[in-house]
Amino acid sequence: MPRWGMVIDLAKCTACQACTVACQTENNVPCVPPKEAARGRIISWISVLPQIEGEYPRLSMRPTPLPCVHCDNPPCIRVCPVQATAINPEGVVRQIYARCIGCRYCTNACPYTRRMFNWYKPEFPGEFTEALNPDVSVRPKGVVEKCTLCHHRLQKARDEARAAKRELAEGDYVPACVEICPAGAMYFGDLEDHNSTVAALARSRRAFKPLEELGTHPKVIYLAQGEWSGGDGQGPRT
Amino acid sequence: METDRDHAHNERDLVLLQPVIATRRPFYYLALFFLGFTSIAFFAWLWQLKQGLGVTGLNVPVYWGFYITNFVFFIGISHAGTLISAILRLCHAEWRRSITRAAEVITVLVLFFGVGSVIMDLGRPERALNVLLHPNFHSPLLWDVCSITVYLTASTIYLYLPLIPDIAILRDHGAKPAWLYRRLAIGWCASEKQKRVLNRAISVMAVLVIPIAVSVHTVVSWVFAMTVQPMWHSSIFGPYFVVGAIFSGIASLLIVMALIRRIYLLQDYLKPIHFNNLGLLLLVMALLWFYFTFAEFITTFYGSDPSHLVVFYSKLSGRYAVPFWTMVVTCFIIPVGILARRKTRTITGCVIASISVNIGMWLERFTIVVPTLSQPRLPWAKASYSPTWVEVAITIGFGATFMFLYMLFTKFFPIVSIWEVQEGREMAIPEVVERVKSYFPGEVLPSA
Amino acid sequence: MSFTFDRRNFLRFAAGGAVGVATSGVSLKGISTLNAAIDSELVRVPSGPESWATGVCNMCPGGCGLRVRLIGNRAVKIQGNPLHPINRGGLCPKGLAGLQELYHPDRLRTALRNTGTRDNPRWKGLSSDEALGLVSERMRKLRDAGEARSLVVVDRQRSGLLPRLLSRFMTAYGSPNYVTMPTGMDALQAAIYAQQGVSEQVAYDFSNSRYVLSFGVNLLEGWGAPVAMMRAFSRWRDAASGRRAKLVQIEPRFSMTAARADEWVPIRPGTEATLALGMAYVLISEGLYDADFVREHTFGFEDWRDAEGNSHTGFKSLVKSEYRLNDAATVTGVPADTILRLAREAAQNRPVLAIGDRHNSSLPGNVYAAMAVHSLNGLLGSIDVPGGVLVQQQLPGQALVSNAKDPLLPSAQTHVANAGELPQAIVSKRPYPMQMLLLNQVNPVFALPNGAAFRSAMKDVPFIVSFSAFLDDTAVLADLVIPAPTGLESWQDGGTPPTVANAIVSISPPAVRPRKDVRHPGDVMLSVARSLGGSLAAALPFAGYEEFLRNEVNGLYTAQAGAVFGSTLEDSWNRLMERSGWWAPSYSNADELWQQIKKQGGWWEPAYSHGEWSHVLRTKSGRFEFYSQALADLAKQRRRTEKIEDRECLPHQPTIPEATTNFPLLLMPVEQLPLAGGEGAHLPYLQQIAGVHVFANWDSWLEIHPETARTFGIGDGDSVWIESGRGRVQARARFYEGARPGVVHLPLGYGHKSGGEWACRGVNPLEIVEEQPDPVTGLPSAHWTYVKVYRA
Amino acid sequence: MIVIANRRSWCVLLFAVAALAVACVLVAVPLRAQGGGGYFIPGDPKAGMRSFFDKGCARCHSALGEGGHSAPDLARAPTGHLSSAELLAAMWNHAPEMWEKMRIEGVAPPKFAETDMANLFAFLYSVRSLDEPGDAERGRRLLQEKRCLECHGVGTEGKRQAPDLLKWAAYRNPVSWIQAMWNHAPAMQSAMAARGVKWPVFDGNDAPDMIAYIRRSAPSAAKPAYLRPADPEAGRKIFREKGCAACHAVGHGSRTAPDLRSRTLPRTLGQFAADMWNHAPAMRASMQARNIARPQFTNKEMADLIAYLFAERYFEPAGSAERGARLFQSKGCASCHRSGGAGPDLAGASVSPIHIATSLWNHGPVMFQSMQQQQVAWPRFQPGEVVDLIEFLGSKAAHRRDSGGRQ
Repeated sequence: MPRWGMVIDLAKCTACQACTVACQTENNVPCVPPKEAARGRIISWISVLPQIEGEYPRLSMRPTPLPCVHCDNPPCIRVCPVQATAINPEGVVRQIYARCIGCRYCTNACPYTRRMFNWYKPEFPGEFTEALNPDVSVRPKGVVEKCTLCHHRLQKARDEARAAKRELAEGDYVPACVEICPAGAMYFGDLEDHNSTVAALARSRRAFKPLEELGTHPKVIYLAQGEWSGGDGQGPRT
Repeated sequence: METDRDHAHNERDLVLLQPVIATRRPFYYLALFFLGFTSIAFFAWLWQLKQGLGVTGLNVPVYWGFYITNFVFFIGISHAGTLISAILRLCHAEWRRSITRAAEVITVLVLFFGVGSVIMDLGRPERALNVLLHPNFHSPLLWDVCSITVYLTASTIYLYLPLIPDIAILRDHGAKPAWLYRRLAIGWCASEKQKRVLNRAISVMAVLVIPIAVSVHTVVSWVFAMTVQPMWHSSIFGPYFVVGAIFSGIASLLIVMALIRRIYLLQDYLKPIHFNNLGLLLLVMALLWFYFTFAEFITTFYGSDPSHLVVFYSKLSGRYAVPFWTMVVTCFIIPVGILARRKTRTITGCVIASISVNIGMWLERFTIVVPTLSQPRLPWAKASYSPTWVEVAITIGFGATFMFLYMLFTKFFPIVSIWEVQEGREMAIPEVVERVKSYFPGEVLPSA
Repeated sequence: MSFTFDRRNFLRFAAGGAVGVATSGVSLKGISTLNAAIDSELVRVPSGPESWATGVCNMCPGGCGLRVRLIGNRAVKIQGNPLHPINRGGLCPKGLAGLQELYHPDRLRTALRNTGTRDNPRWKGLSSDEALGLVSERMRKLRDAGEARSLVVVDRQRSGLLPRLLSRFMTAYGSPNYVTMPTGMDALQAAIYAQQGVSEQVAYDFSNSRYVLSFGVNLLEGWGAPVAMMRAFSRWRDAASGRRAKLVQIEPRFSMTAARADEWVPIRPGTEATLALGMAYVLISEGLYDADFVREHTFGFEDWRDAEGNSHTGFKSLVKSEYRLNDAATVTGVPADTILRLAREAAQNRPVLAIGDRHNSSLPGNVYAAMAVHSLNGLLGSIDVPGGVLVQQQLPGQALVSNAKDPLLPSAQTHVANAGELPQAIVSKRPYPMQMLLLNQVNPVFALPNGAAFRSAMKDVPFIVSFSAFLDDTAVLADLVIPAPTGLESWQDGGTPPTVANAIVSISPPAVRPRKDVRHPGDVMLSVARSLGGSLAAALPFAGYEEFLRNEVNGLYTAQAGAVFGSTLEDSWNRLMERSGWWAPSYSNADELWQQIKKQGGWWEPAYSHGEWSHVLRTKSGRFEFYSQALADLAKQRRRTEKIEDRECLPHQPTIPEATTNFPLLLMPVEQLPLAGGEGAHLPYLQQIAGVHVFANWDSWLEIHPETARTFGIGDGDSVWIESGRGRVQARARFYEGARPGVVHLPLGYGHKSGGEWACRGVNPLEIVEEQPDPVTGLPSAHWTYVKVYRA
Repeated sequence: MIVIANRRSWCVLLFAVAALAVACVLVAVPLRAQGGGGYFIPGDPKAGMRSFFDKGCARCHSALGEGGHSAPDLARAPTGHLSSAELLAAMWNHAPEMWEKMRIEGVAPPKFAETDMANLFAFLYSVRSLDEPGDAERGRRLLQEKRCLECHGVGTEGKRQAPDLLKWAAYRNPVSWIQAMWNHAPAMQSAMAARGVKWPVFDGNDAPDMIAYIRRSAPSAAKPAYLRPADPEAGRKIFREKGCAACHAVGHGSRTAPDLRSRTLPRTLGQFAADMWNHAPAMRASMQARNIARPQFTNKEMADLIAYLFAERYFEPAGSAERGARLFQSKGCASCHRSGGAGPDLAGASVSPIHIATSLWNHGPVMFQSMQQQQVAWPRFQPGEVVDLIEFLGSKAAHRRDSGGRQ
């Protein structure tokens, strides 16, 4: 049984936010009108956190693309009163839109604030409806939604692999954000498979998990930025 | 063994039936006034249903605001009644007799608004029954559903049981609608057997209701404490909420008592001593509340967990400083200032303190719910939350509707328990004498 | 009436219960109806057969290849073309937002004709065919009247095949006035020309560089070929590449590039040249420079005597006398030991790239400063070596017209060379009055620092045609607007993007049926040529743009080199082969090439041969010129004198205007990737993500340091006026620790005046920036605007 | 202008020649092993390149600079020409070192199917035969040293007696250059003799270096002219038809001229061609002596010819089974690889370098481990030894099969 996970190399991330937009287009996430955006109603399953620290001229920034981290021990699932969110055997935390009552307890229990609520009926002005992806349902108002790791892509990849009578191989199933990353800073795969790229990277000395101290055991793992190490011929220092 | 004097008193107690029997014009005006707010709230809710929760001021990451504040607040007030009356009953505090009913009604009515607040807060209220269809017993919200349901049932029974003899009185006085009283009196004729059964039932319920009430507010607190969010995740929250609940409950009770006393001219039944006693209780709770608040904040401060400190400072000196310090003033400084002195612990004093406490306790709920949410662990946009007219309208509407329903109750049932007052007058005095005597060394009395 | 729990009571309760259940049953039904009603508000997404098409991204000049996912005839997703050498499957958010452009509600549905006045337009719809008729009629008249030269075409792209078509059209038509929009790289390009004599696009071998000194260039925020740049950045930090390259960002503001760099050097605004020359001082005085390269391939390093025997200052003595380490430190505000360290690091970590002067994609910097920076490349031998400064390969094929104009001499007497100087030419009627203006998907009124001048100059042109998908700030001033297709609904092509060395041609067929009555500008020009007949029809004998492209591909085939886009593996293979002299194409004739290009997205030249000095050093001396003889000639020509100062030909620190008491704050417009090039404000996807570092979206913001803000009594989130000598605009102040005290920043790309509600949010800083033509090129540059800021 | 016109005409000629080529095969290496014919290297070099990257070789190794840089560039090291057996020997001898490095880095040694290995061998073999772009500076010095510029000019430099070398600046392939020179060799030889210029000899990367310099000196970036992939089958025909076979042998005993399969001959195609040039006077003399017409080549013919020879050079001549048997004992193979031994009995398999290389990767790490435990040293082989061993194993296998058939 695979355990899907993602590794994001912060040294390579350029904070371009292609992941954000790729996710929106893939998953039929509507753009809220400007007025609502100003009120903090933007729905975004993966966003880049700027994380600026320090004072001029000693500043640092660690832009961090943050999707749902798909905790192995997710605080959101425990609190849902109607079992509208669950973690599947492959470690993907999913939301059942048809059951969700919209109490937003999960959004509050999530220490990463990575669950989004449909404040209104989703709007797709003009012909934007034409661009909707038929593989992903549009969410009604009043329910919580979140990153699914592009689960529909997994299903498709499985079907294709089955049709070709082979096992699912690394790279067959990749979420939209990882696929698009222009800097190649994102990796995706099976953490359980010790030979996979993600598993190897997750073992790296640069690897850390977001808010690890909370015991949520995220499956989105970051690689620290590292520093330039001068002309000593060594790789990135950790 | 009724004496004549008692009998005369008993006759005079019928003044308590007066509000049920006769209704004066101001009542209707007042009712209309309240209903006006109710209808605005209803309209606001319909609007919210149609548009979605976007019409509120909620946002990412402040997903909870007024509604959940109201929920906690209303559930808190519900402790007024049942808990206080049950404790007083079990302690044989004889001064309770004229106030228990008023308290219990608060409990039952306000619980609906507590539940209602949660319904308001749901994105898909029509799916609320999913909590029964797909219950997740890991969720503190489901514990809430259970405990509130039990609490509502228990406190309704607890309200109803002592009502039966009074309903019978109403029935016997031919109060209309007669069928209602006939049915509700379920054949009460004050026989010894019935009295015995009733008294036992009330005692059992009183014992039952206390743990249920404590559990309810503990569980409400757990809705927050069971998450890992900064300044929610705290083991003190259970008792802290219970204390706060009783605190605001007593305050609400005091306000309601003062109103009843004033409107229905029940100075004889709700005497300064009642206010004094409840005032003292309120004082104790204020001190307890402060103790808990202090403990909570000092622990956070010394723990210095950065994510907690962010919330901590947002309350002490940041964006939420105004509500926070208003809360400290209204929950502690004002009530303690007024109630600690014998001279100011008058009825007016108590009412002022109580209003102040209720404002403060609402703010306390608010400063628990919102600051934590607006300072998430990961630095998102600095979110600010300010309610929209919808939330304000629904909040005011809830208050108004509560008042209206409370008024309505007084129009159907005596708000001071007639039979209990009578019983107290008839039986309690000797009983108390006996009891007090039994505290001291001396002759061994034959058991009663 | 006894209180018993008897049978009757029981029945009564039971009956009551039944009624209760029934009512709740009814209400349950109501609830489920309500539930269904809410859910049915939703858009049902129709399914259909899935297919994939290739595409070429035209959201910026970055030249990425696309893969478009189609469901039926709906485009539902844009992804990167994994075979495309620029982006290799990656894509920036701007490219992704192309989908919203396709289905945008504000797009023009039909051609529009202005029947009112320019100031007060009244738009009348007409079919594209009618519009086309109008254009050809106008052009015929103009040509018949012998005023063909007074037609001006302003083009969007600089590379690719459409410019070829347009310039060929113009040549055949008889007008020299084919111009493109100025870009931020113009000053840099001029410096390269001055020092290397190369007028092709400069290219940088980023991915093989080991040490990159960016003098305020917003490398990661939409500059050059954005995705290629991000990929290079990623490679710098890839463990597999062996060693991590260092990126040093020298810039007053803590930009996203500065944030992502390995080192950020905050510098006093405008003193980049001094820092570069200060580093040169260190390199020279410590003997760290590439002595071989300097000896063999440079000119003007040592003091020298010309043919007449006049002595001239060499770069070395200039630097040694004027840019001593401590002086440089004082001027730039960068500590001397930092300058020393940077210079030493650079010398030890070659190949080094020095890029600058400070500019972003729409505002060029100063030529002398750019020369100062480029001199570092010369000193460190980074010219045409792997990891150094390269020269873009020319596309093979039948280029009839050379687009390469002398970048130092835009204003020739015979024609206009650049859209930036068009207003001046129109208003002054020099070299002659312009009769007709044809704007190909450009928005100069919004995007140029002299946009206001452009706007008023347009009034002096009798007939203006705009190809535009939206009724934007410029199109709204035209007489005729022909709706242009967006990227996915027409034949698309792209050339080599800026900063990339290898020649690339991307071509893609339409992915979806056109949404509106759109016409590809290429098709329009071809049919105009047909209807005008004669030499024009002969020069462009193509039925449509597709046929034109097909013909260009024949040209690629005859070049007998390069390869169709393939996997990295195939590219490696082809590169291996070509480097050792073998060419193993995947096609055996032009037809196969065409089919493969359509399928795979394009053709490119995977190999680059380094060190072809005669090609990359085409100055008078055939060497890299620290002392630019081209500049000397230019100055002599301009001033008609033989006496010029050495300073005019050597890199130096340009003078910086001082702040005044009235306008105490320096305004530096900044660029964000989502709205790079001033484009993209009409797309919600991009509006949502712009300004993430200050948590702003959908609106302009004024970045201001908290200390500075407090001095002027401004709070975070306050609405403020930003006023310069030219005017004032309003925006919301955002405290930003990364803004240098005394400097404020407004983002570019906001504040359209036309083009739909979404595009018109925020303010355009170009409305208040002071226009300062560059002393050498005369191009508009706008880096020195002092403002005051006060609460609105 | 003349230069350009000339270049163009050369290009036209070149394209005409190229167009004739059946161009679905690459460089010296035919891809379609199944296509019949006897001179094909089994395996597809392009697929081999994929294996090179996919199997993780490229994480450390590079091939002409493409790939990792922590281990030797397999296109350059070792410097000499390697046949398939020699490739195997090199791989075998370094295997334990590689495995140790992999173990430290936590990388599992890759497993190969036999076709993968064949492809990989084909890739390594062909990439090793490619010439590297030259060093222009060195090329310039060489042009002086070899006294080319005493007749030829390069742009403004040099003399004008012979054609300006920029005329051929478009030629990217050293083979094209050598071919052009070869055809004019007699004329040049006499011109040189007249001036007392020594016949220039091109060693190592000399030719590419000089070409690089000439290209660099061309007035603008010359439109490159490449050679199309060559066809060894055609090369074999040329070898026969042009009369090469009259003197030269290809691995079948010695004739009057050198054996063209000799491993002392250069590694790359260009150097091989240059070698031909180097010996041009000697060959001419020898031909004249035997009254053989000196063959002329088009550049395609030259390429095909060399391709054929390189295809031949991939294989080693047969070894000696007897020597192999001795080696099997002396290297200690026999102590485990026998019936009932710790290792599998090696009899019964068809043995080829590719087969051994495949087994080396698939089973080697385990074998190495158990050898370490038993404190047996990893045997190292000289290239010739591998061939002998293969011969021995083959014969042994044949023997077993025969006896098995009888039972």
